[in-house]
Amino acid sequence: MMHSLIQLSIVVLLLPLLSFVVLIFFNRKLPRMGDFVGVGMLGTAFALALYIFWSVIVQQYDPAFKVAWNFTWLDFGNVPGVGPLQVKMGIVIDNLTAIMLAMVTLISLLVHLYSTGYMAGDKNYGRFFAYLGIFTFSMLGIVLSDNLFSIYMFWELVGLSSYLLIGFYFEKDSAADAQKKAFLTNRVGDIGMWLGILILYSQFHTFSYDEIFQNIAAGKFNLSNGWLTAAGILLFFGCVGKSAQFPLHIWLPDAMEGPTPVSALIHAATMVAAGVYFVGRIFVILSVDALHYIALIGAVTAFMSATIAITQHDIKRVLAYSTVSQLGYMVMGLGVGAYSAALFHLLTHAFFKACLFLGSGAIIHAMHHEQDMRWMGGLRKNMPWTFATFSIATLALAGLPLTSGFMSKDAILAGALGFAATEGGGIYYIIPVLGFASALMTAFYMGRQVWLVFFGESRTHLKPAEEHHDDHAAHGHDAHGNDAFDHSSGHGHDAPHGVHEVGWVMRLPLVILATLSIFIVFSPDPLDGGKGWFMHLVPTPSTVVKSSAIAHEGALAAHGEQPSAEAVKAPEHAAPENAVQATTGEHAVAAVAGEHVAAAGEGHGPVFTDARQAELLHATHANHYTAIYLSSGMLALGLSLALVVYKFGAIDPEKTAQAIRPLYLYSFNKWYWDEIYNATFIKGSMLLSKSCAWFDTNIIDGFVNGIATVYRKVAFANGSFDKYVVDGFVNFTAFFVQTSGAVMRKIQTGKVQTYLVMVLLAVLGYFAYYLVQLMK
Amino acid sequence: MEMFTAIGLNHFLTISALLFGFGMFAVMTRKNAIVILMGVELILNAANINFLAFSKYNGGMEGVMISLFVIVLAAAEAAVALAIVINIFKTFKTVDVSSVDTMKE
Amino acid sequence: MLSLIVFLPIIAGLIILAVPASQKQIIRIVSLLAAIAQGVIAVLIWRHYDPTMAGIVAAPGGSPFGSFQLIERIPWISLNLGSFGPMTIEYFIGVDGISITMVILTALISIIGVLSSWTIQKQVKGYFILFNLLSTAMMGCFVALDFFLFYVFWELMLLPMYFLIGIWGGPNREYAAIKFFLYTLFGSVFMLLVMIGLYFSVVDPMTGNHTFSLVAMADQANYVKGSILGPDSTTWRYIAFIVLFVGFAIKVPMFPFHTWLPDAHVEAPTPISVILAGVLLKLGTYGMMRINFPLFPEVYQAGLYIIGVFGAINIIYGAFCALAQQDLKKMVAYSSISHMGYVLLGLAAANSEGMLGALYQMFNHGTITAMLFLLVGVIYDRAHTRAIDKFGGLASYMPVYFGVVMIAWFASLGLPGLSGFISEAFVFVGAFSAPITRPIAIVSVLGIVFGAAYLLWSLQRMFLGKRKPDAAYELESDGHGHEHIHFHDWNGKLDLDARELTMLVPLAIIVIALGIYPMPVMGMLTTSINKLVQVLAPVAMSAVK
Amino acid sequence: MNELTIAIIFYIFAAVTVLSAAFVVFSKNVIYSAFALLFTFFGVAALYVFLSADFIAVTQIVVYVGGILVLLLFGVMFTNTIMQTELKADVLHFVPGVLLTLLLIVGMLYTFYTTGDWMPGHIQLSGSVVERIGIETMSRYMLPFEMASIVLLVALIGAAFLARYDKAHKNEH
Repeated sequence: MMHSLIQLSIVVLLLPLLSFVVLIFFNRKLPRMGDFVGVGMLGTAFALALYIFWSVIVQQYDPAFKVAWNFTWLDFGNVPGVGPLQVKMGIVIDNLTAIMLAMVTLISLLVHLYSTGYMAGDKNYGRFFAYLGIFTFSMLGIVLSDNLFSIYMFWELVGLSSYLLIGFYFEKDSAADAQKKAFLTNRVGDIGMWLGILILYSQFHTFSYDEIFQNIAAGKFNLSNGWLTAAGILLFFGCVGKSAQFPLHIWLPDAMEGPTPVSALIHAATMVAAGVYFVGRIFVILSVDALHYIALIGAVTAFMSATIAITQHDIKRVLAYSTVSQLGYMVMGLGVGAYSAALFHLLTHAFFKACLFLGSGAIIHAMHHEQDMRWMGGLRKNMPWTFATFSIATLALAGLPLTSGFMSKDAILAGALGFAATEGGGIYYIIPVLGFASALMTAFYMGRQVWLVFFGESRTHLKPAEEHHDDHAAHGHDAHGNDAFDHSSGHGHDAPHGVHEVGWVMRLPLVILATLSIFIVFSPDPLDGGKGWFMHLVPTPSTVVKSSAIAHEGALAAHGEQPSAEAVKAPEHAAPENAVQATTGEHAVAAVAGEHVAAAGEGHGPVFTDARQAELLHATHANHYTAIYLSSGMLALGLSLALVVYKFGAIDPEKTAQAIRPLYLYSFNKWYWDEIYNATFIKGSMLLSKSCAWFDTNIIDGFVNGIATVYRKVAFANGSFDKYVVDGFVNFTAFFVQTSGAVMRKIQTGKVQTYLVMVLLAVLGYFAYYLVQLMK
Repeated sequence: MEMFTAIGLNHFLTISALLFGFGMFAVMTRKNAIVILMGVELILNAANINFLAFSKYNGGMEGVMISLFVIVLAAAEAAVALAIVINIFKTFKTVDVSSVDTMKE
Repeated sequence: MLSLIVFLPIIAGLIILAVPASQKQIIRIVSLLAAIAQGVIAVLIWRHYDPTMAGIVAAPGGSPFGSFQLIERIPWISLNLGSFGPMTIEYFIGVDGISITMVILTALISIIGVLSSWTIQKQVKGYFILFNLLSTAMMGCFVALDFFLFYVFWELMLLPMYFLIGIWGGPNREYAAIKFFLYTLFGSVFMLLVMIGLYFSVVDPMTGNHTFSLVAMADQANYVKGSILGPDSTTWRYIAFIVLFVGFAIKVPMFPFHTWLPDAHVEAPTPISVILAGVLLKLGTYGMMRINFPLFPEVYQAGLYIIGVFGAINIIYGAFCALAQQDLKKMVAYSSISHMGYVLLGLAAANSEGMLGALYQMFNHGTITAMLFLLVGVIYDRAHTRAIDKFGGLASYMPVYFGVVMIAWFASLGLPGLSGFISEAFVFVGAFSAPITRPIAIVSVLGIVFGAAYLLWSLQRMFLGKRKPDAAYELESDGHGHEHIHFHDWNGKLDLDARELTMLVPLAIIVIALGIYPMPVMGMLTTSINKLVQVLAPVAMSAVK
Repeated sequence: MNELTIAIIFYIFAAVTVLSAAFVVFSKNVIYSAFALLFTFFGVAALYVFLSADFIAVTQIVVYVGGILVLLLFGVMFTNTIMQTELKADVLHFVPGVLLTLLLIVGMLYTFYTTGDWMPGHIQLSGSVVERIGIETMSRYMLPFEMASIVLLVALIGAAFLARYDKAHKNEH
């Protein structure tokens, strides 16, 4: 029988799809191009999701809560060598799912709402909402699905919807390129993920998370552990693609070609979140090596994109790279084993990053699609609401205490420190170091951005005119006639006076999201997210990787036969108390340590059955306050640096840039990744394809035609032999007979006398003969 | 003188040879059908002379009888030949045998 | 019932013979009715098909009844060969899991083909007669259970195809037609030899005589010891397998033998391209599953790796070639080479997932590629060119067309939710699960990316961005700001018209529906596929039946 | 009468025969040829007499001069009176004809004179052979005699038939 929550979640899943179907077919026939359909559907979906959230999080408040349901999607019958084989699809709802469900629907709803203002008047207005619908649908699918196969399907669908939305202004070539780039880059990541799925399937002939975890825990993974690590890393590759981790991060900044609400959706709620969420899902099967790899990737990504963000001029690009950087944080967090912290950051980041993007959208909207921060400034007075919300979100991103961002980021950094400590220090400290460095830079570039945009005087008039026009030309298709202002005002020096605060449909989402960036929403203690409900309800699950599985085979043997829904419970049972205790400060640490020793002693107990995880947890909490102090220091440093540079002008950014030009260019050109890929992969495959085509037409087909030609030649020779020799002989006979006949015919004069002469000659001939005879 | 005064077989044979040659010449070369017929008569006469000469100097009657029959047949031949010539003349308006060569091809 | 579905088109062709050539509309309608009747029968067959009957080999006891369905078996030709004993060729048809889908596909594609032939103006009568002949031959190939009968239909297929390409084709049609004809003939000639060899090696357990029955041939127990292709003459069995394989691989077409396909497609008229890609290519892989592999399982087991490698080459090589094409139709042709590579890979996996994926991929490729070629035809009708670079920005001006194109293109690049994805996915699942083909699968996965690459690139160049300066159409702006495009000498409907929609929409619906819930088709296959895998399995495994 | 006289007479007749025969052959005028032929026949008849075949000589004169020659003359007149021009009958291939003829004559004479010597038998025909001809005709040569008569009859009827006046041809003119 189906749990009522499952039924609700199915409705939640299908509503956005319904809105897509309705809008894609009927948007022209509906009034207002049917935007109310999209908003209404999402509103309903959000209401239902909220109900699910309520009944799961608030009512149950059980870390181990989980309901699952699945159905047989494919039935392979009785497969030789395997036995009865089915592919099941299903839905699982646990705390994380419920939270994500609410978060995604909320942000999607807000983006819908916001778009009614931002996109108003666009000629494909209706289709835009349709795309938002399918985007939300596929993201919800990822959140809800309980097996690798369906998550892969929705994964690709997310790719499709991002393709559609990034290329929404497809008439602009840059947009068309960006959408293609995004899809292909994601595809590259996806094949990695797909291979990972294949590795797991080839062992267990199932896609379901629980069955796979169960089998691995039971040590049924017959390949070497290297394969398991490979599976983990390959699955992580999907995340690398979707969450724009290094080296596949290149698509995300280009994705800014899409309308700003889309950026908000992609960056905050749907696409990039999917990657981290997925890694969270498969966290338990990641081997230690895979985790190290993931942590490194995350750290590098965080650092690299932070350095890039410093020098960008486009307001959205700065935010884009900050997103990449934050995603790097989350991935790093997962890598270092700070599971809860990473997912917590995913949640908090979703809200304030959505707020930032919508805010920047408001600014761009108000500035008539001016995106270059160099020509902004002084908007503080014109757009107070935007200013307020934007700054709150900025501070959350920078990680100021009392904001949500502070708690989550701090937890991750603490985890990083603990990780380094656990792994025995040394080289492992590279990861926390990179983390803190990017924290510093984050504070700096966000401060820079806020300052350039909102403070100082308007610099609109500084903008070179023709570039201005180009800009307008480039955005010519963009939402026109929607804004109340006349375009001439866009050109003048008096731009800021023409700039007004956006309407309430665009203001409301900003406010809501800003409020959701305050610490109190998540935790009573502004300094410790660990006290919050999230960390409690989404504890770090116990790993099932074989190396550590030996320790508690008994435990698994105990519930090996339980239905799949129950399979992973046991470790989760273990986790919560653990988390709660651990988070209660110093004395708890000792307790944990003690229990950990005990755990090591008696094989399996209430705490982590995996020694390493227990140790990590211990170290993390040991380093909690260190992390706080350090990150706060970084924050202060970064912000003050920004102030020094852009307010007091103590350091001239231009001069600095000149001084360190190579570094500046390196950062400004995004470490030249696009150029590198363009030179290697794209050029390479183009060359390869050209050569393949050449090979095909000239070599293979040439060979075929060559054979044909040779054959024809031979046939021709044969034919001519036949014609001139064989046939020639026959013809010659005929010719001979004919000519000789013609000669003979001359004799046949028809004159009797001639004949008589002949006779006479014959007689004379006889005479001659006779005489010769006589001579002898 | 002896060989001239003593008339022998060879004298007759010589005459017949000459007649035969003339007749042959006529038959071969003359275009007029009638002259050809005359040539034929000459040939027949030459033959007759031979027959009679041989039968005289061998003392048999065969040559005499055959020459008699030859004369009879020559008469018949002449009649038929003349009739044919006249028909040819009716058809071709000429008795020129060289122009009468429809047998050709 | 099967005979009816096979010979309906021929009957239609005979009726058309009686119709004066000037009555084009009547001729078209007659053909359409025949095709639709075929479709109806196909649906009936589908409804009455019993998915629990395995097929592939005879039921225990040697009788095909109880294993195959809708069997019709009557002696057809029987000669007395003196010392060889009586030679009996049967009219023996029936369906099992691996042919039923192909029968349905053929019926479907035939309807589409007739509809899209509506625009043919040249020698309509001859065209439709040949068309119906072709459709009969294809259907016959899929239901024939007697090797000789199969061969007859197989050869019968060449003739109409040759003329349909050679007469109604493009500028270079003679070359393409002859190339197609020679290639396929080359393959089938050797098939004849193998067929004879098999005849003298196989004995029907029921009658004790030599037989052409594929059912009997599929059971290794029926091979006479010491005969030319008997169980003990390994060398000859290898040669026979290779020869047969090449014969079928040419049809697929497999990598070194594929060059006839692009030419044939580029020259052939749209409906013929649809038939060619939709059904004919499947005959190659169907032949492998029905004849080549079950008759020589041990050779097949030995050659798995090679088959897989060729599959991988097809996938990646085809994708690369497609990436380089300027002619849209040629690109689609190479894409179908690439997609048939998936089928080969799945067949090389030799397990149920792979085989199932392969067979399902055959069906899906049929529908998807039919869509692709129809869409190419649509734009070609309007613009009289297929050069990808001659367009640009079409999406704004032909929204409906663009929508269908999106479905077809993304189905072709294997987007989840569309049928292409599931088959490709299970091909990979199977190929990866089999240790032999695992490395090949790892390499072939790259094909997913390159497939996406050429499709998206062409999509961008044709539909996105703005009109190219040298585009094959003009822009004319009406009074109030809206722009419309105008094709030179095309006065039909700008966007898809009713006829084109009636062709494309059902296909699109099938593609989407089977992408979401494949069981309606897959359910019919599983039993047979499992049986096939069992038959093909190495002795150790098949002994366990 | 002595041998010399006989020889002279013989030579005269021989000369008449040969010369007239030559005239027959070589004259351009058919009429002249016909008349020259008359002399030839007479000469030949005379030679017959020398060969002691008096009956044959008489028959020769009666049949040839009285029959054949008249027939020929009729033919000449008949054909030539219709077309005035063609009284001349010219010769074709004169020189090769002459050569051939000479060759033939020389060949024959050579043969005659070299082929041994014609041994005259001891008995020669002498006196009149009329009686013996009658006997031979009625006894030994009965059948050839009858056949000759039949042939003569058939030939004459046939000739009459062939040469008869033809209406069809009349119409053609």
